[in-house]
Formats: sequence, structure tokens, C-alpha cells
Amino acid sequence: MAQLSIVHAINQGLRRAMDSDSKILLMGEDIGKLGGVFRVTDGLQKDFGEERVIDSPLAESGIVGTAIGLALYGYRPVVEIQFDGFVFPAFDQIVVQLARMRYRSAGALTLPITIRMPYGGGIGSVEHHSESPEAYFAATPGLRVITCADSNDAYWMIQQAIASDDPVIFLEPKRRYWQKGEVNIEANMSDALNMYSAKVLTQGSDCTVIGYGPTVATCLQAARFAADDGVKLEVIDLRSLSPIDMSTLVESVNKTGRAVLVHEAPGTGGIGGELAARLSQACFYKLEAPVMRVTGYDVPYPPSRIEDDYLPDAERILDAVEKSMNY
Amino acid sequence: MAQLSIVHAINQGLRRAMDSDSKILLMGEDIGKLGGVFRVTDGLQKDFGEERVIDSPLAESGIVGTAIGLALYGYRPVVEIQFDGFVFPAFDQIVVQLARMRYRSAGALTLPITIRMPYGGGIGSVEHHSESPEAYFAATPGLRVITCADSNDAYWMIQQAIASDDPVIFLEPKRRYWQKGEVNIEANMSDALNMYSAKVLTQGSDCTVIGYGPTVATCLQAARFAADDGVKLEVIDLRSLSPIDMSTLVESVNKTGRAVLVHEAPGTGGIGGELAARLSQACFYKLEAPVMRVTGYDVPYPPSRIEDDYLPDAERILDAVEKSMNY
Amino acid sequence: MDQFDSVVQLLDSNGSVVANSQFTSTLSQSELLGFYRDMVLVRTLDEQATALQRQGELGLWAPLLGQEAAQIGSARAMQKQDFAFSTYREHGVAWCRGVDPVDMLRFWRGTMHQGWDANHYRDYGYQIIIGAHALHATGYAMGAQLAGRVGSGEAEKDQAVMAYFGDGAMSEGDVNEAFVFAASYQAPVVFFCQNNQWAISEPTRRQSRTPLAQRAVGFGIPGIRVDGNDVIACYEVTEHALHRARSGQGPTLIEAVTYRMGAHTTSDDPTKYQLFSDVELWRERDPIKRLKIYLQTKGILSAELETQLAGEASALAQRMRDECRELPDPKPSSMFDHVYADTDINLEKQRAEVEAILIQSMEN
Amino acid sequence: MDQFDSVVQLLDSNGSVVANSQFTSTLSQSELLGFYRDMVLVRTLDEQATALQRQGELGLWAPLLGQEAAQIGSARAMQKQDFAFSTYREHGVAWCRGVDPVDMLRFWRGTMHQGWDANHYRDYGYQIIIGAHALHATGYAMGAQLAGRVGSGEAEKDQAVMAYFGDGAMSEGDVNEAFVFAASYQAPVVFFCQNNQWAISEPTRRQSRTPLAQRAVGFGIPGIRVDGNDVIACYEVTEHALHRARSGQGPTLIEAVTYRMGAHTTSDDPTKYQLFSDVELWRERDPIKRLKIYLQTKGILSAELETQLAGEASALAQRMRDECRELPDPKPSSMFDHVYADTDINLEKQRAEVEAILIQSMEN
Ligand SMILES: Cc1ncc(C[n+]2csc(CCOP(=O)(O)OP(=O)(O)O)c2C)c(N)n1
Ligand SMILES: Cc1ncc(C[n+]2csc(CCOP(=O)(O)OP(=O)(O)O)c2C)c(N)n1
Ligand SMILES: [Mg+2]
Ligand SMILES: [Mg+2]
Repeated sequence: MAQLSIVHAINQGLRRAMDSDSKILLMGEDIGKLGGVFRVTDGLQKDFGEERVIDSPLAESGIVGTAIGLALYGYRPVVEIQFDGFVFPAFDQIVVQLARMRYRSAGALTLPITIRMPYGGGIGSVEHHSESPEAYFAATPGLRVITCADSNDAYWMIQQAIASDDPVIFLEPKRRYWQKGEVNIEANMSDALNMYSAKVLTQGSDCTVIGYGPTVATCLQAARFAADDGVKLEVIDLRSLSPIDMSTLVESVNKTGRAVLVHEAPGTGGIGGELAARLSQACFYKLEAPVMRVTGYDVPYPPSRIEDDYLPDAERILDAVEKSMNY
Repeated sequence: MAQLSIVHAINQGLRRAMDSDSKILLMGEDIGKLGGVFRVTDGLQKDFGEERVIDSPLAESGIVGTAIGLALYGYRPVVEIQFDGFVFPAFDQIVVQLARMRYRSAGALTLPITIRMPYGGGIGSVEHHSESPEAYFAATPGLRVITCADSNDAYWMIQQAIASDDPVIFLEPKRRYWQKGEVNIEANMSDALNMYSAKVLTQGSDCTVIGYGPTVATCLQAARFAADDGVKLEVIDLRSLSPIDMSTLVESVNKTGRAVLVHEAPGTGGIGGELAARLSQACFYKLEAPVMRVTGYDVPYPPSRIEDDYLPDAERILDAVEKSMNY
Repeated sequence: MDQFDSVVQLLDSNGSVVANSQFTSTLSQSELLGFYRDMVLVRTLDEQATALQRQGELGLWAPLLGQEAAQIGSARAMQKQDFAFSTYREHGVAWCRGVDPVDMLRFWRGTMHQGWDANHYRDYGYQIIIGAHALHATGYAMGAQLAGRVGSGEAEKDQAVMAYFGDGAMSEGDVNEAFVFAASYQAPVVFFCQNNQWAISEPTRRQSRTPLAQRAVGFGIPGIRVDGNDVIACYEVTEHALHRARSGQGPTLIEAVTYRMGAHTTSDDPTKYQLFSDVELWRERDPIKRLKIYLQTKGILSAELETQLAGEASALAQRMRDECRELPDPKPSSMFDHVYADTDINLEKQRAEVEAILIQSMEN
Repeated sequence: MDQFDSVVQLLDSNGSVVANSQFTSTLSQSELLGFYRDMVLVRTLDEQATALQRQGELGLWAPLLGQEAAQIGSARAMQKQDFAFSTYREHGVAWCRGVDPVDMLRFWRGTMHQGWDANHYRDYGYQIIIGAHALHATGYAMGAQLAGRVGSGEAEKDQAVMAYFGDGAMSEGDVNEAFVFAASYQAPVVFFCQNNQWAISEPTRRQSRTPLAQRAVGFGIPGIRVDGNDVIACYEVTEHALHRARSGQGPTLIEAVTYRMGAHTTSDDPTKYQLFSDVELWRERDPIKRLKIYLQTKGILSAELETQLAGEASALAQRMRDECRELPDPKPSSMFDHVYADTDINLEKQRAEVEAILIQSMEN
């Protein structure tokens, strides 16, 4: 066991993966000497060399596009997109090329590429540094989208993502980067929870609360507050946005009869809509109240001085729980 | 009244708009001499000149990006993206720049840009010519997304889109381009139904069926089949995917107690998920069955020889209606 | 920038040899005959596919008419271990890589998105998204470099990559980013731009006011213009660039100046924008005709060989007609195959649904 | 490509005038003094903002330290009717356009995404997405052209556009597409690339092995390199390019060779990648120092003027400190303003929710 921050856990996960497979390359802007703007790749170029930790020109489409070529050659590129807001120049390469090459080629071509990306708000930064673009990727057949909320998952899920033959968008909750937690580094990857599984964090009978990435901590906080009032929330960390582990969710919602979905991205068109649609169908006779969504509002990310009013917090989650309980 | 195909109706709508406002420019690949690959802009360069109907270099990001500059200068650009599958190189300019300029500038800058795009499948073409990318845009705050299903709407909605000070993605159902219909060209724009309103096409008490663009004709076909069996479907043409005219939908679903949502795009992450989530909430006590979705499957668009198995058809809609009625 | 005003030509439109200070033909008679055969058969293939589209057997086809020399000359300069990344028009390249013409039809008939195994032929298949594959080619070339397969000096080891695209593609961000990456890493990639004067209806001058080869210079990449209707020059120039690439001297941009003699695709109507006189002018420069004259003049191409080739061509056409119609339609439920490497429960449910619908409809 | 080895310099790092075959200074003493004042105040502004960030008053700041001459020289060559499109680092450009430094802070403090009215100052504000605005600038220039405000010969009518970006941005597809469009339509836009040697931690050679100005040539755009630490040369070269643009002779790319003497942003740690010796070398080439020596040598800059300027600088810094803290936070519910031109029921509901939460939290 080790106490690691999420940044450090990902760094260690990358290191372990690179140690075990020489085909793994890292690519991105400033990931070499600088170690990335969040230091996730700190020290890796020094240890693995400039050929395996590649500082790229400033062109996101170029990074993903050349990573595709490298993967066709037989490498396993792990691409860093510096910030969520800078992924869009690469959108075409990601959703039209990366996502479809296996399908296009009827299985002949495999692109085992992982795209790492810090995402989400709450860090007081300027425009384009606080985005939650996950719904775009989760709506794209051919991509996998996962996100971690604690250090142990950060460590294992990045390794699982890299080991997968599918292209994986690996979302890193940037405002939790420095949150520390236990990491079971002695384990084997096969012991770790499958990256596509949701994880029940607290057992509760009153209402299911589902979050992912940066909002998991907020959900847990809400659960603690609720517990003080005698309300038992079942908090679930979704972990995988594509595929969605419906059976874990349905089991919980069938038990509690209530669900609150929490994410930072705008509500409309967000992951929450898809989840609410599926749960409303799957738990039709069990739901005591409509599935509630607690999300960012349907606006571009606002100036940081009011980001706390935009981001879901424990109060808003508890309001939704209350609304659900009183419905 | 005039009998026009959808292609022709858009052409006439563009012409009328350009006649009335000299700030309106058309931009795109092959829209000049060729009149666009679907001939939507046929004859317009001849009549309005090369300065108002601008053949652009082959670069979608460049087209949208320079259109933004032209709009900042005071023009009203109408951009053609040649096919749905080619919009992604412009994704960054659309969702990060176009969608946000008004917000970013706190209202000081206005970008009255319309992006026209043929979309959807069913034309037997090769890869990337049959996509339904609407969910990406509808999930983006700052954009408006509308689509027409008949010639009258084609004629008026394109004019309304151009007249709007908001950036509008105008989706044209390419496999219905040659479908003819009455167009009330004598009317005034103010008489036309607001482009953001849904439209009830057939009154019915048994089940609400909601489609848009290319699937509206399919829904109507299903309604005719159902009528033969004595089942009355209320078919609604959604028309606007952002904003969503919830009150029209809720009124209908509260009446029928049932809803089936139909679109070509993959189900997961599609417009249907958002609608199902909202309807499940808004009509919680009225719904007799879960909201059903009849959509493209969660795969990249398949080779055209099996596209008919991919696309929602009347059978699949009727199956869903039956499932709903028997729930 | 005078260098870009001149175009490397080794065989003029009358079939006469032209002297060039930098390049000379190294080709044997049998190689030249081979190129001639390639061009004739590829033109046959193209005409036959166009006809099949007209008959409703294909959804679409993008003719290569007029671009035979550019494609055959360049692709024949490739080694087996090299890799080609193409657009929708490079049937001639696929031909040289050994792809069966019937396999090419799968894409256009809509039975498969990729009609052959890219790794087997070391040919990537058709790419529709303009410019996207220039980056894939560059990345692949970077891979060869990382794998130590550049500059080793071993003839069968060193690899290079060909990236094909058109004049229109030169405007796309992706192609320019490919130049950036290729230059930055000195990747062994040859960018081969067929300037066929048109991007659908738009003339090349809408994309650029300077010769396209010149674009390379600003990226620190050598650029060279070649007569795209001269198969010998196309071969020599490409062979030179590929050699540079394999031996570690980095990327090259070749602009092959040619003309699209057919429609953009079978959906297109070029009479809306092409001048008849231009087409006539370029007909004079036909790539096959000039090699034919040359070979005849040299006595290399006998009447007997001609007849034999004509027979080969009509057999090919016949086989395409026959086999195209026989190409198996995919099973509807195959649409769920290969979306992911791992099994997906959600997709398996949908597959079951599609299978149930089919059974139901068979029962009705 | 010898032309790109040479860099236009009119004032060397020792403050001595340098002869140049193409450019000579046309600046009056008072203009030169004005530039000096601009540079000193802009450096003050920059230092003060950096300090405010350190004190937690700003979320972030991107220092311009070292790039004063490039920004002041180029922006002072603009006419009122011209329009500037900038990145996050062009505080000096905004300054020349008349923007109040306190308004610049709004963005970095997070009270507004755009701290001033772009149309009023004819300055677009900060753009974070690298390269995106190069296309906006080009489109705007196309607009001026369509509006007949190019080549009319009327001094106050003809317009040009400045597009600022860095060496890193030269790799982005958008910037290269901007070159394509600008060249194709001969738009009146001047691309001004401040090559400050770094894109965060990456040296310019990762983006290009050739001088960046040379990139232009391949697009059919003239390129020119200028000493970015020489305010006089920056002015003259830009003035020349803007004049060309306004008079209908099309775009130009200027590469101003300079150095980023500070961190990339206040979040950055340049010691991880910059060599101390490089920084020292460039300190010798300081843009303010050399103009100061020149002005002192010429007797234009008196001790009295110096003192006056120092006073002005410290007043500016003081005002920034005071007013930064006073910058009003936006109302939470203002996050719903200006998403759309038309009212949106859905957003109005959400606004009501946010207002209710605030009332609720005030009651608690
Ligand atoms: C990104 C993208 N935009 C637009 C298109 C539509 N399109 C197909 S071919 C073509 C013209 C391409 O011209 P060029 O690059 O010169 O190649 P050519 O067709 O002449 O071989 C266009 C605009 C596309 N396929 N992809
Ligand atoms: C599209 C995009 N990718 C990445 C970034 C992150 N980023 C911000 S500044 C920067 C370096 C820019 O370098 P350069 O263009 O030379 O400008 P400079 O900062 O030196 O002024 C990077 C990579 C961004 N803002 N936008
Ligand atoms: Mg072409
Ligand atoms: Mg820089």
C-alpha cells in the first residue's frame, strides 16, 4: 500500500505500464522535460528517453493523427491532451478515425490508444481550462470513456486503459489531482476492479446517488451530511461512461427506488440524460420519483469567480434527494 | 402555393433571404458554379455574384473560422458543410468559438451564422456520407439546432435560421431532399411557425411518436399502418433539437401516456436519451409505459448494403408502440 | 522560387524522351512494358467500375481517368516493405500493391468499409476524409523510425511511407500538420500530391496561388514538381524521394501535375465547371498514349503484345462484372462486429434485436 | 532561402542605429519617446499583474516580459480603423489599442471572459485556443475587402487586420488554414508571429526546422523576419506590411524574433527547461534597455522625463492594485446572460433555480 495523490498515482501507473511493455509511448505537449503542466509525466522522459516520451508539436489533430499511425505500426501510444478545452482540434481524428478504424477494417486494424485528459472545473482558471466534454466521446461508438475518482483507480485504470485494445478516453479529474489516497501497488492488474464497472461506495436504502470523476467526492460529502439527518444514500462511482455498467445501477435503484445523477457538464445532452432514460426504463415500476439530475447548467463554463455557483455541490445534491424523497 | 422539393425549397429560401438582406453571404465548398453537390445553391452565384456566394478552399475549420470573422465584421454568413461526415474538422470552431462568442463577450459580439448541413443515411453511399451528428451540437450551449422534414419548413426555417442572431445548425434530411411538398411562398416569415416549435402532425390518443428530419416520414408511415389496425398515433415533428419545445411534447404524452422517440443517430447519447429523461420526469405519473427509443444502433454507420437494417423503419416503430401498449 | 516553375519531365506528350539535369530513366524495357500494362489495366478497371456504377451495382465510384501515370509511376517505386496511405481515388496504387480489383469494389458497393487487409498489402485502403490520413502516414513513418527501420542501409529493412492526396487536400489543417510533424521528426514519408487541377468543381488556384510543391519549403521539406502524366518521371522522382526517406534524409513533397479527365465521382457533372477546351488540351497529354508511342517507336510494344493486353483487359472487365454481382452482402448483424475489441453487453442485446427482427420478417 | 537568415534590425542591442537596405526609421523623437513610455508602462503593468497573481488576486497571468518591443512596435503601426486579434499574451497590443490595464485583469481574475468591448477598441480580447483566432482575423479582413475598405486609397477608410500568435501556434492546422484563406482571397491581414523561442517548455525547433517566416512563402505570402526586441524595426516592418494590406496587396507574415524572459504563465516553472545562460544572453538584448540608451545618447530622454515616467509607472501599478480588488464579481445568475440572443425558457428556469439557491443560502 502507498499513499499517493491522483497525479502521482497516474504517474506511477504509466511507469509500471511502460516498464512492462516497450511498445508503450507517451506523446503530448510539454510532457517531456516539463513533465506535463500538471506533472503527471514527471520524470518519465528522463527514465524512458525521448523516443518513448515524445514532446510533440503544438497541434492536437496532429498528435492524435500521428498516434494513429504509430498504433498502426504496432505501438501503444498514450496521448496527453493538455486540458479538456484543447481537445476539440483533435475531434475529427478522435471520433472519425480513432473510434472507427477497427470497425472500418472489420477487425483487421487495432488502435490501442489511450487519450489522457485532465477535465472539469473548480480550479479558478481562465476560459477553456474547466470543461467537461465527456458526453461527446461517450456518444461515439467505438470509443471507451472512463474516469477515476481516487488514487487507487487512477493507478489501475490507467494501466487497464493502456492494456485495452480499444481506444480509451481516460478522463482525469483535475481538481482532485492532489487528493491523496491508498494505492494497492502490490496487487496485480487482474485483481483490480474492471475499468468498466461501476463501484458502490456507500450502502444506503433511501436514494441512489451516482457521480463520477470530480463529483464523486461531492456525492460522498452529501452522503455524510445526509447521514447526519438519518438519510442513507447509496453513492455509486460510475467510473465508466462508455460502456455503462447498467446492472450495478439498476440493482441499486431497484432497491432504493430513487436516483440522483451528478455531473459537472451541462445537464442537457449530458451523461445524466442517457442514464436517466435508461434507469427510467429499466426501473419503471420501482421508481418512486423521477430520476433527478444535478449538473452544470446549460451554459458555457462561466468566469471562475462564479464557478462555485455553477458546479454541483453537496447542497444541490441534498436538495435533489429531498425532492426525490418527497415526490 | 408552390410544389417544391426540399432542395428547391431551401434554394428558394436562400434566394429570398439574400434578396432582402445584402449582408447575407453563402460560403462553402463547390457551392458556386456547381451549385453544391446537392444543388441546393444552384444558380445563386450566377445571380448574386462571387462575392456573396463564395467558393471556399477545402478546409472546414477555415470556412467556419473565417465565417466568424466575417460575422464580426457585420456579415451574416450561411455556411454549407458538404456532408455530415465532414463537419468534424470544424468542430473546434463551431463548439468552442462560434457557440461561445456572444457569451464570452457578454453580449457585445453577435455571430448570426447559419451552418447548413445535409445529414442522415439511406442514400446508399460510402462511409462518412450518412452521419447523424446532431447530438454533439444539441449538447453544446450557445448553439441552436433545427431540422426540417418537409418543403414548407425547409423554405421558412432556413430563412428564420438566417434571420436569427444566434448561431444555428440547420440540418437538412438528405434522403428526403427530393421529396416534394406544398410551400406557402406567399406568406410572410412572421406567419410561419416558429423554428423552435415542435409540430403535431397527426392527432392520436394511443401513443405519441416523436421524430425529426428524415424519420418524420417514417413515423407518418407507421401511423398509417397503425391506423389500419385501429391504433391512433400522435406523430410529432420535433423540428428543433435545441431548444426543445417541451410543452408541446409533454402535453401530448400526458394525453397518450406513451411515447416513442425515433432518430437515425445511435441511441446511446442521442437526442432520444435527453427527451426520454425529460419526459420521464415531466410525465412521471402519466406514463403508462417507459418511454421507448427507436434509433440507429450503437455502432458506426454500417456499409450501405445493410443500412436498411440499421435505420429505424415503420416496423420497428410499430414494435415499440406495441411494446408500449402492452407494457 | 523559379525551381517550381519547372516540372520534371522525362517523356513528353509526343512520346519523346526529354533530357533532365537531375533525373534520368533507370527503367528496363520490361519494366516500361509493365508500367504500360499497369496503366492499361487500371484504366480498364476504372472504366468498368464506372460502368458498374451506372448499372446500379455500385453506390458510387471515383474515377482515376487521366491519373494513371501519377499513380502507377509512384506506386511502382515503392518497395514491398513500404506502406501506402491513399484517398478514394488511388485504385492504381492499390493495384500496384497487389489488391484485387474486385476487392476494391467492396467499398463502393457498400459491402465493406475496407475491402482488403491493409496490413497484408501494406496499403491502407480508401480514406474519404480529406487529409486525415496524411497524419496516419506520418505517424506510421515515425513508427518505422522508432523501430530502427530507417537508415540501416539494409535494402529490405529500411522503410518509407507514401501519403497520397489531392490539390484540394493541401488546404486542410491535417495535411499541413502532417508537414509539421514529418519535418520535426524527419519522418520517412513521401507526400505525393496529385494536382489534378480540381477539387470537385474548384480549380487549384482557389487553394493556392503558388505551385503546391512550393508549400513544402516553408516547412523545411524539399518540394518537387513532376509531370504527372509522365509515368517515367513519376517513377524516378518518387524513387528518389523514397530512397531519401528510407535512408534517413527525411520527408519530401511531390506535386504531380496532372488532370482529372473524368467526373469527380459518378455523382458529379463536370460540364458545369470544366472547359471542354481544357479537357481536349489534356487529352493530348494522355499518360498512356505517350508511353505507347514511345514503346512502339522503340519497337518494344509489338502488335502481338497489344492484342494480348487487350485480351487481358477484357478478361479483367468480365471478371469484375461477374464477381461484383457476386460480392456477398454482409449479414445485417455483422454491423455489431468489431465496434470494440472487447465484448459489449449493450451491443449484444442490440444484435439479438436485429436477429429477432430478421427472423420475424422471414416468418411474415 | 538566404533571405530568412537575416533579420531586419534598425537598432542593435547596444542602442546603435543599424543600416538596412529595405527599411529606415521614419519615427519622430516624440514617437520614439512614446514607444519608450509604452514599453516601460507595459512592463510595469505586466510585473504588477504577475504580483497580483502571486497574491491570489488573479487566477493566472501570462507575462509578456521581453516581448514589449514586438508588441508595442507592431501595434503602434496600426491605424484606428484596423483591428487586432490576439492571444493571451498581447497585453501590450491591448494597451496600444487603448484598453485600460484594469480591464485586462478581469479575464485573469475570472470576473469576465472578455474584459472590454472588442468593437469599441477594435481589439478582440484574449484568445486561449491556440491559432483559432488567426481564422477570425482572416475572415474579418475578408469582410473589410467585401465592404470595399481595401485599396480605396483613402487614408482613413482602408483597413487591415493584425493576427498575433506565437511560434508554437505555427503548428496548428487553423493557422495554416488561415494562410490558405488569406492567400486565396488576398485578404488584408498581417500575421504577426512572436517567436519567443518557446511554446511553454518546447523550443521552436520542435515546431519547425526552418525560420518561421519562411513558412509563408509556400502559401504565396511574403514572409519577413524582424528583430522582435527592436521596437523601431518592429514598427517599420509592420507599418510596411499593414500598408500593403490596406492598399490591396494582400497578406504578410512577420516573424518577430524575441525571447520569453518570464514564465509561460504564473503556473509555469521555466527553470525546468530554460538554460540560465540563454536567459542571460537575451537579457543583453533587452528591448527597453536598447531604446533607452539610444534616446539617452541622442539626448531625447532626460532625467526629468525618466522621473516623470517612473512616477507614472508607480501610479499605474498602484491603481492596478487598488482597482483589481474592486473589480466586481459577476452575479451568479449572470451565468445565464448572453448564452443566446433569444430568450430560452430552459435557461430561465435554471436562472430561477440559482436565484432560489442564493436566497436560500442567504437565509441559512
Ligand atoms: C474533410 C472533407 N471535406 C470535404 C469532403 C468532400 N470532398 C470529397 S473529394 C473533395 C475534393 C477533393 O479534392 P482533391 O484533394 O484535389 O482530390 P481529388 O478529388 O481531386 O482527387 C471534396 C471537397 C471530404 N471528403 N472530406
Ligand atoms: C489548442 C490549444 N492547445 C494547447 C493549448 C495550451 N497552451 C497554451 S499556451 C501554449 C504554448 C503556446 O506557444 P506559442 O504559440 O509559442 O505562444 P507563447 O505562449 O509562446 O506566447 C500551449 C501549448 C492551448 N491553449 N490551446
Ligand atoms: Mg484534385
Ligand atoms: Mg512562443
